[in-house]
Amino acid sequence: MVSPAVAVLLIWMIVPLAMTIWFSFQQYNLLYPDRTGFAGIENYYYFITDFRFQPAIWNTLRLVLGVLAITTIGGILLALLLDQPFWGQGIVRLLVLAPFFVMPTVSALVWQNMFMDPVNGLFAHIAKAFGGDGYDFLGQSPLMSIIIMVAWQWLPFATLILLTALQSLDREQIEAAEMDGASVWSRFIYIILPHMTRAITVVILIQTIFILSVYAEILVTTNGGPGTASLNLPFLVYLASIVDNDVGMGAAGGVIAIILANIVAFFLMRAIGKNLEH
Amino acid sequence: MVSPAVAVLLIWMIVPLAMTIWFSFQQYNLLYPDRTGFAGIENYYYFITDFRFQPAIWNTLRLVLGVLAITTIGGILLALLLDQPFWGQGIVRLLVLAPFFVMPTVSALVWQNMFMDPVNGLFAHIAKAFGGDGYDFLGQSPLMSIIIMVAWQWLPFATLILLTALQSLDREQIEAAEMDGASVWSRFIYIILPHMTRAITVVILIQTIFILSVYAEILVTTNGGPGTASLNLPFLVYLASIVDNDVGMGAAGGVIAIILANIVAFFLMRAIGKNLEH
Amino acid sequence: MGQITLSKVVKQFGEVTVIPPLDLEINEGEFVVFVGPSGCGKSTLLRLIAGLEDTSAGSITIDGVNATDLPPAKRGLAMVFQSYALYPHMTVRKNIAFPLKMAGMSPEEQEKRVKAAAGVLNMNKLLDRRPGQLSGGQRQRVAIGRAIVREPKAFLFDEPLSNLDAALRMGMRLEITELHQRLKTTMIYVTHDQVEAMTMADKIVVLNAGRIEQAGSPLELYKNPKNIFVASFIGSPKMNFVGGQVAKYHNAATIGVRPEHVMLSTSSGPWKGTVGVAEHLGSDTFVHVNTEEAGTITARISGEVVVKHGDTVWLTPMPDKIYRFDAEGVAI
Amino acid sequence: MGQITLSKVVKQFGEVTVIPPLDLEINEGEFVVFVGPSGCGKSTLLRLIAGLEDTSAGSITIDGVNATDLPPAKRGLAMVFQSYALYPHMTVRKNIAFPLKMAGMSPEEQEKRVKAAAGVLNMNKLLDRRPGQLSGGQRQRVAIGRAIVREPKAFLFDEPLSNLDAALRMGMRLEITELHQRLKTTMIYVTHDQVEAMTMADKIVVLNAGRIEQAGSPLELYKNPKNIFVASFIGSPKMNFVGGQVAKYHNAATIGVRPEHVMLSTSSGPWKGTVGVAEHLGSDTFVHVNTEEAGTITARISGEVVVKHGDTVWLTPMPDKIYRFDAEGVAI
Repeated sequence: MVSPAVAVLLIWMIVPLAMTIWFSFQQYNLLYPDRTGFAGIENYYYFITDFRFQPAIWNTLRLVLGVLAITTIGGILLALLLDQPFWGQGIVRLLVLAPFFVMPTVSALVWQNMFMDPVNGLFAHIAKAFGGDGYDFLGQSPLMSIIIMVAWQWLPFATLILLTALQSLDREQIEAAEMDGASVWSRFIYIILPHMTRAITVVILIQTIFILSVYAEILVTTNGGPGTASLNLPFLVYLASIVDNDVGMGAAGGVIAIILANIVAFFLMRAIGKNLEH
Repeated sequence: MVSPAVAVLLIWMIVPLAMTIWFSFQQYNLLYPDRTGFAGIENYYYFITDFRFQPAIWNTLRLVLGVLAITTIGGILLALLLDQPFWGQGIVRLLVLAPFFVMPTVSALVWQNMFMDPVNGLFAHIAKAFGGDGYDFLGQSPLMSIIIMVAWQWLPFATLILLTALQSLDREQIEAAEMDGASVWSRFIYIILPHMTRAITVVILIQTIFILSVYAEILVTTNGGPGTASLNLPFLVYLASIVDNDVGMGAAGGVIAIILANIVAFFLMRAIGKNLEH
Repeated sequence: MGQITLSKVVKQFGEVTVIPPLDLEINEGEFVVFVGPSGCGKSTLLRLIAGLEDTSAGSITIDGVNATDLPPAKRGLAMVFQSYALYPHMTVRKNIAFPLKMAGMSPEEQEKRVKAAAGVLNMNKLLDRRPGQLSGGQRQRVAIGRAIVREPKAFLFDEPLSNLDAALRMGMRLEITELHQRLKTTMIYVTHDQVEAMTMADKIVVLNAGRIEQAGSPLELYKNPKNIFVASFIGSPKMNFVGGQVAKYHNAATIGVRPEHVMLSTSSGPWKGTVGVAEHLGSDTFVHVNTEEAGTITARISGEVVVKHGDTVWLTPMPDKIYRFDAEGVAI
Repeated sequence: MGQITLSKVVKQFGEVTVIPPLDLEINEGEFVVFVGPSGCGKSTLLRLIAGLEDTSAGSITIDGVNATDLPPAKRGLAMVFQSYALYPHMTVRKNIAFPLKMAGMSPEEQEKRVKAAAGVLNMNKLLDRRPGQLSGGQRQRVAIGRAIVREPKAFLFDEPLSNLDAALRMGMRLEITELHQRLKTTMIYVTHDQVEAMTMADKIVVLNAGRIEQAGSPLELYKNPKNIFVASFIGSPKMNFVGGQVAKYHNAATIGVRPEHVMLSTSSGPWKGTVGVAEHLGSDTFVHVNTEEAGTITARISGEVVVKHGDTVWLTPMPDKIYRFDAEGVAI
């Protein structure tokens, strides 16, 4: 009973991937429908040698690492903070999660128009109040601006997972460390941080998967520019296939993106696998 | 020590939301920068009475419900299947997860050009092999096509969560039910399904949050069309703010979207809260 | 009803033989306890009888019917699991009624039987609670209730008391024994605790590595253990074993003497030693004495003798209570 | 070293007073056991001494120094937790060395002390494993090792054996007692199990609802319980209590007699009854007899008398072993 079902499953899951790979070796441009046939590694060659490819790869990495740094460190600090008993704990915990429920498009628009706008944005108003000048965030530091937007969206997720991990820490371990003479800092380094290792791994890997495919924020705000300053890999795939209408090249870019994502997926699977054993 | 930190936190989390609400009551169109000031509920009025608003709301709901139905039922079936011991279990489990690691843009392109294309798509080829005609999925049934794409992406997530829940079921409960004379079907209805209730809730709520903000797939494939046939709320917000350049109306749409998302968030928080207690 | 016969039953997991060919007869109305150290196969044996594991060879007969290939539900047995295995999302009432519902019984009849079982186990007030709201002892009782309503041919218990604390364990032990006296149904009970085996069983089956080392009444096993394994497993504190010269003198490779059969004197005796730890229980004292001749010997002293750490004492084993074992550990 | 004095110590959680003013003196080198039912405040009391909870009032003096407001680490005490509280991501070696590392000791000195502690507890081979790879008993030993290396003024044990199975519990009980004899350091031990208290303690402190019901040596508590609570808590099986006419005859509201002080006869005696359950332990038999005059009475019979369910027997309490209590439950 199991085998045919598994086979159907494999087809359902695998065929889209196989098709992508197949098309990535085909000539297939919607603007020149007569040019078809096997293209060899031509699509890959053109995609990789495109002047936008290198910046896109670097921007993708910068974006991922930047967001991870902010959300992981910020998430740990927030989790430690929210684990303390204080008045109004329930409401604060709820509010911390709020950004997670704002749609990426909306979030990007809010940041762009209401905070980062060099004339009417909140930051500009604050700068002016102190006698400074409005800073054109999206024009001058487009990638950093996008990192801030994405990090704002993902911080609640990181906080939630890390807080859950923190709350599963056996109180007696902390007490034992206290009796063993460990200071607050030692307890954090030797007991709390090692306990959270797995949760941190999960946060990093899951976020990586999603941040690798950040797209809406870029489209809504900078459109990848100025120049290639905020262009990342998914956006380049989009440009190649939709704007340039070259499906073959888009597929090649897609394959590269999938390989990149699967390297991450490999590690994620191992971490989740360990979790399931546990 | 805790209080000022909590205050800063609140500002960080809340100000973007507050700003959105504030702008939603302002006249603020980038095409007419001289018209500013308080707009009352005008933005809301125009957004809600826009001829595209009603279809967008209905499409959003259809999209969410359609994807949820496919992923939840499919996820339960897959989880039951993958929980059986069979040869090559590890690899199949890994492959099932594959779609989760494909970026939404790439996934949309693959489906559009390689499967659903009425001339060159795989489905068209299959139809022709049986003597049929190519069906223009995205033209004829745009929303259903998008539902299939999104469901394909989210099925692995649902499967993973439900499989994890299934594996946490105490074997002795199943054995007890077996001794109590329960058939396979009775065991599923009375023991397995109730055990998975919480996991199903989590799957439904988390997916709802993400599917409410589906956007890339629509932009890449149908652009909301034909007409308003595949237009959803986040896409309408995008159209209002970016294409029509009306930030005030976009903000009003954003607020409506946030309210919708927060109704869901409320239930999600309760479910997660219960999980944390547990 | 409730006569169970195992004939040449074998259980293998892959290459590993957990139970080599094994024969066992369980009589109607008997309270049989399978006892042994962890990994001895006692739970596997119970699961074979329940039908939760398939036998690799041999046959299981229940009330004269070959049940070897019957599914668990058709064997007419009820099981109480170690984890209790209550259905967490159902009330106690629904938990107990579940087997009846599965048997297609009418709601009125279900309710009647649930009430009856609740009465027997004194838990009428708990019927509308959920398992999560119950204490360990109460859960235990619900699990037994769910077994009772089916009116099975035999009850199977898999270490049912191992999750309870000391005081509760004693009480539940008594309750299960009383239940057996009332229902007179065959019961098969698995435990690693020899005290439970001794106090509850009509017949104890001592298992070791899947083999039956000895089967018999508690006092039979206590008085006439067949080998060192049984001798050391039954009785608390453990029997003292002495080898070497002392054993040779009794024409044995090893001799054993129980703590309650060692007399302690502050003046004379064959084994001289110093008191290590003295455990005062009030009614008795367990004295651990380090002797030159016989190593560390535990003696049980009733009542008032007061000895303390470091005292020099002399021990005398009661001559007619010395067990002798050969080099293979078999009783002579 | 290791003299601890509690003076008028009070602990409140919000509005709830867990421990009303309480005085207690723990002498140097003593093995003190706090025993009582769950919720009696015994663990809270231990945590107050450890410094893990703040006292609401009163003072705690350790070796003449007022330690009431000292943080746990400065009190020079070591604790063994119920869950063992080992650090799961560190090897056994690092677990044991952790307090030394925190004290800034050199790696060589750390290693020397870890080796010494491992030698004492016979676990040299486990040093490179992680807690997850150890059995319950081994974890217990590591937790004790981590306490030993600090050479504390006193050891605090919080129900350390409650997660072990019956056989292991007996062994570890003995080991801890032997450890105390070797180190001669003050030990404070919390348990709900009166057998542990009786066998290990120099001094037992019986707690009930935060109050000390009685403190004294095990035999003192066994022989002269101050009230019904202590009388029923100490001794196994529990003391039999009889009220009504029988007690009035002895000029008391309630009389108590221990199972080991009830004589059973098949011919005559003051209390006639039928045997309910008879638990055969081999060395003894506990017989539960339903009598008309005195309700259900448990009697302990040594050796060979064979009685079974339904037999009619007569019971006689030993006249000089009858405890008398007044209407408030206080011993007369």
